Amino acid sequence: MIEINLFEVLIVVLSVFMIASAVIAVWFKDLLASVISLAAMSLVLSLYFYILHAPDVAIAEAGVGAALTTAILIITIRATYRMEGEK
Amino acid sequence: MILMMLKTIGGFWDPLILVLAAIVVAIIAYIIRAAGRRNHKTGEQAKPFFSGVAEPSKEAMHVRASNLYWGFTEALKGYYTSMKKMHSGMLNDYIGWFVGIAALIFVVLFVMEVL
Amino acid sequence: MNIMDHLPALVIAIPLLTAFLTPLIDRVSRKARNAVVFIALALTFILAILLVQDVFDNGIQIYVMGASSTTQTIPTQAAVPIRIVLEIDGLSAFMVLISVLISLLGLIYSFSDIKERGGRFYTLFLLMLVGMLGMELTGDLFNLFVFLEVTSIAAAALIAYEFRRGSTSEAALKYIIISSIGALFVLFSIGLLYGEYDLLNMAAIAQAMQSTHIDKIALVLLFSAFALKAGAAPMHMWLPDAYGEAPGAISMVLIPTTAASMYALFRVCFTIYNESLHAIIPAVIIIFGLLSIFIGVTMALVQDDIKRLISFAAVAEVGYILLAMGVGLYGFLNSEEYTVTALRGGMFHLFNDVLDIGLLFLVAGGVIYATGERSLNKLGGLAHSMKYTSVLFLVGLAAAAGLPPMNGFASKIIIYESVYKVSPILSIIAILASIMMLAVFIKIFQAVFTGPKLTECREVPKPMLASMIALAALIIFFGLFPDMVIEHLVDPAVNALMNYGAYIQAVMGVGT
Amino acid sequence: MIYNIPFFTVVALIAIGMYAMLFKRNLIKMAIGLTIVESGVNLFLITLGYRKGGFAPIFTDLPPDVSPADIPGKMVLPVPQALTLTSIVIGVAVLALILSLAINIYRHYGTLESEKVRRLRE
Repeated sequence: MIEINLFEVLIVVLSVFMIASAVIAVWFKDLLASVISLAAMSLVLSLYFYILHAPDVAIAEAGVGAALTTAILIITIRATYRMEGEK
Repeated sequence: MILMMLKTIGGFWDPLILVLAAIVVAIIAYIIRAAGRRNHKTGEQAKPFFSGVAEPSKEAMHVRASNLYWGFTEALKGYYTSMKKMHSGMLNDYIGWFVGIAALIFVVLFVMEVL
Repeated sequence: MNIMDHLPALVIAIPLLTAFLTPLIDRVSRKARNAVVFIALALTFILAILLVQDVFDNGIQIYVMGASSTTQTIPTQAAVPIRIVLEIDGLSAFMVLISVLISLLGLIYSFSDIKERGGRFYTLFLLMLVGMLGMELTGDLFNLFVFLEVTSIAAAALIAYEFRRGSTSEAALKYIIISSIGALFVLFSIGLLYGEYDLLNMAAIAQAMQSTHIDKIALVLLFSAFALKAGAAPMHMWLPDAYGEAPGAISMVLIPTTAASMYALFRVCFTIYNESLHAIIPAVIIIFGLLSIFIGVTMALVQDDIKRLISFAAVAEVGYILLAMGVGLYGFLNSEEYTVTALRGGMFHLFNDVLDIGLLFLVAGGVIYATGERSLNKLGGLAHSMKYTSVLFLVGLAAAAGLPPMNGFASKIIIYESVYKVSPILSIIAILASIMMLAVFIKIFQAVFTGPKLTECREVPKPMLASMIALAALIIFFGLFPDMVIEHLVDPAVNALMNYGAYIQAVMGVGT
Repeated sequence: MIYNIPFFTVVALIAIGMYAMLFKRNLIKMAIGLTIVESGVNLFLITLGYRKGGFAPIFTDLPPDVSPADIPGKMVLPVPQALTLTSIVIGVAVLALILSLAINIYRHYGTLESEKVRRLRE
């Protein structure tokens, strides 16, 4: 009987999620989609911080990293253009 | 006045001596110049002669900056072509040089360790 | 409370507070804003001179933030320094003097150069000074990173200040992206060092340094990041863009920011890693130096933009400093006798580089101010209408190209001689490049100042002339009395570089 | 072994971000790459401070069975967390500056592809 530790499962799952969303953020030609993917990565990172016992950093990352970063990136994409390599 | 000097490995460097020497040379040059003839002719004779062709205006004859070292850059054309390729102005290349140099130092440092 | 005890904190705090006060005063009156900024910077200058005097007379100064006494580095309950420590030795003092002096002159120049909406300009200007001073005064690696970022952000915003020309934004974007990657490298290596030693204080890390593999990885990252920020070829491409596009005096004030990164490089090599430094690093610095000299000079020869040309010459000057410091570091690790001479040449040339290239940038800024034209091909005959500026340019030309009896020659001859001890080829290349540097500046002089009157213009305003004349006076003074400058300014910095034990001891107490 | 996974994640994130900065031509994509590298470095700092079986460094929020006397060995290191907070804030400031510069570049150049944004070269 293998003992399953919630912490170990979580870090594996979160790592996979983070790397996957980072790859998607770089891979997508649609900048809006890749920004959303980046926001997902930041959110997972904030969860990661939480399970690594850094709750204050997790709050900062969720607020600043996930929300504010996404907002300014979307504003920039609205002011410029959406598809990579278009112009 | 005591001349101060900067001691270097091979000797010394004293700018004040140089300034004094320059002043002496300037005085000598002035004396020689003052001894020259004063009845120098001006007018028609002072103009340059271009095989009878009219002299272009001074504005047209000013050598512009990019023509100044034309021969030099022409002789080193190969070098400058590669340099222009290196300074491509692309941000990706700037980052590439940085990461590449860091990786190179890294490799050299750890190869030295093994050898 | 004795004000002298709090000098290190005040030197950073006064410009920082004024920076955020400036936009408020700007709403009231433009004259009042100029006066406040000038008074604050002059006060900083005076305090910095007092601090430098104190350091040169009494040795290393320590300032601990948040402790019961400003000199208690190690708290009573702990064994290592955990508070924010400002540590000022001869090298820091030397760099602080350069930064504050150049900023003051740049500020005077900017009063007439920057016309519209200046409030933000002065805020960023003071923040950039704060960043430089913080980098030079701090004794803490993480603070170094924070101030590095402050400097980068302020500098990038200043480079893009003339945002109506699109190329300024391009240069600023390249600068900020490149420097934030460098800064992330620095942060990563701070993490590596912290993970290994649980320390952030530079003196404490230097004492604990064991030269393991992790230390070597951290060294490579720190070294390459600071070399990038110092503008060493072949990672110099951001430098001509940034210097060339920055407005007026900012090009000049950017030189001390690169010098601050150079300071960080030397601090890492000489103090933190000291004798356990890997033997390949001096060779790498020498190669960087040679490449910078060569690429800088040859590329400067073909430039058509006046500021971009001087920027490439600045790359070459960085190369001379790196060459001398690399030779000095080599000698330092192998206890050679020419070490002091090489380091002396390098540090003296650092000061001379800031002055000479700074003056040339100011003259170039004056030419652009008077004519509105940057291209060398369209300018000509400015000496007819800008007599003072032309003479000042000649002074800068002679100094930067290393013509005797200017200061550039005094430092270069020390560099040639010390470099010759390692390898004659190095000094031959350095001398040839110096001759080519003269050709480079002759190009500007011939194209811009001599010849028939092609451009109508007027002499630059008095504040601009005043700061140029002050720089030229300093250059001539440094040129005529190099021994005095070396004895009173450069030698304390060189001693501080060599004597890393004192730096460690000042923080860690008895026993190194 | 399992506790090394965060470090592998760090390496992967930095590699992905660096790939984006080196090979993607779009400036906004490069900014995204920079953010990914920065996330990797932040994660690295937090992971450094983590200790197995430790708890969050909040003094008033200790588990009831722990006395303040044996905190030092049990608490997650607080210093890297402070560093990370600073680094997050700096990162957003840098990103905002980059993006505002990018908008200005788009106004003047009409494009954000790095092979076209190069008036400054040679």
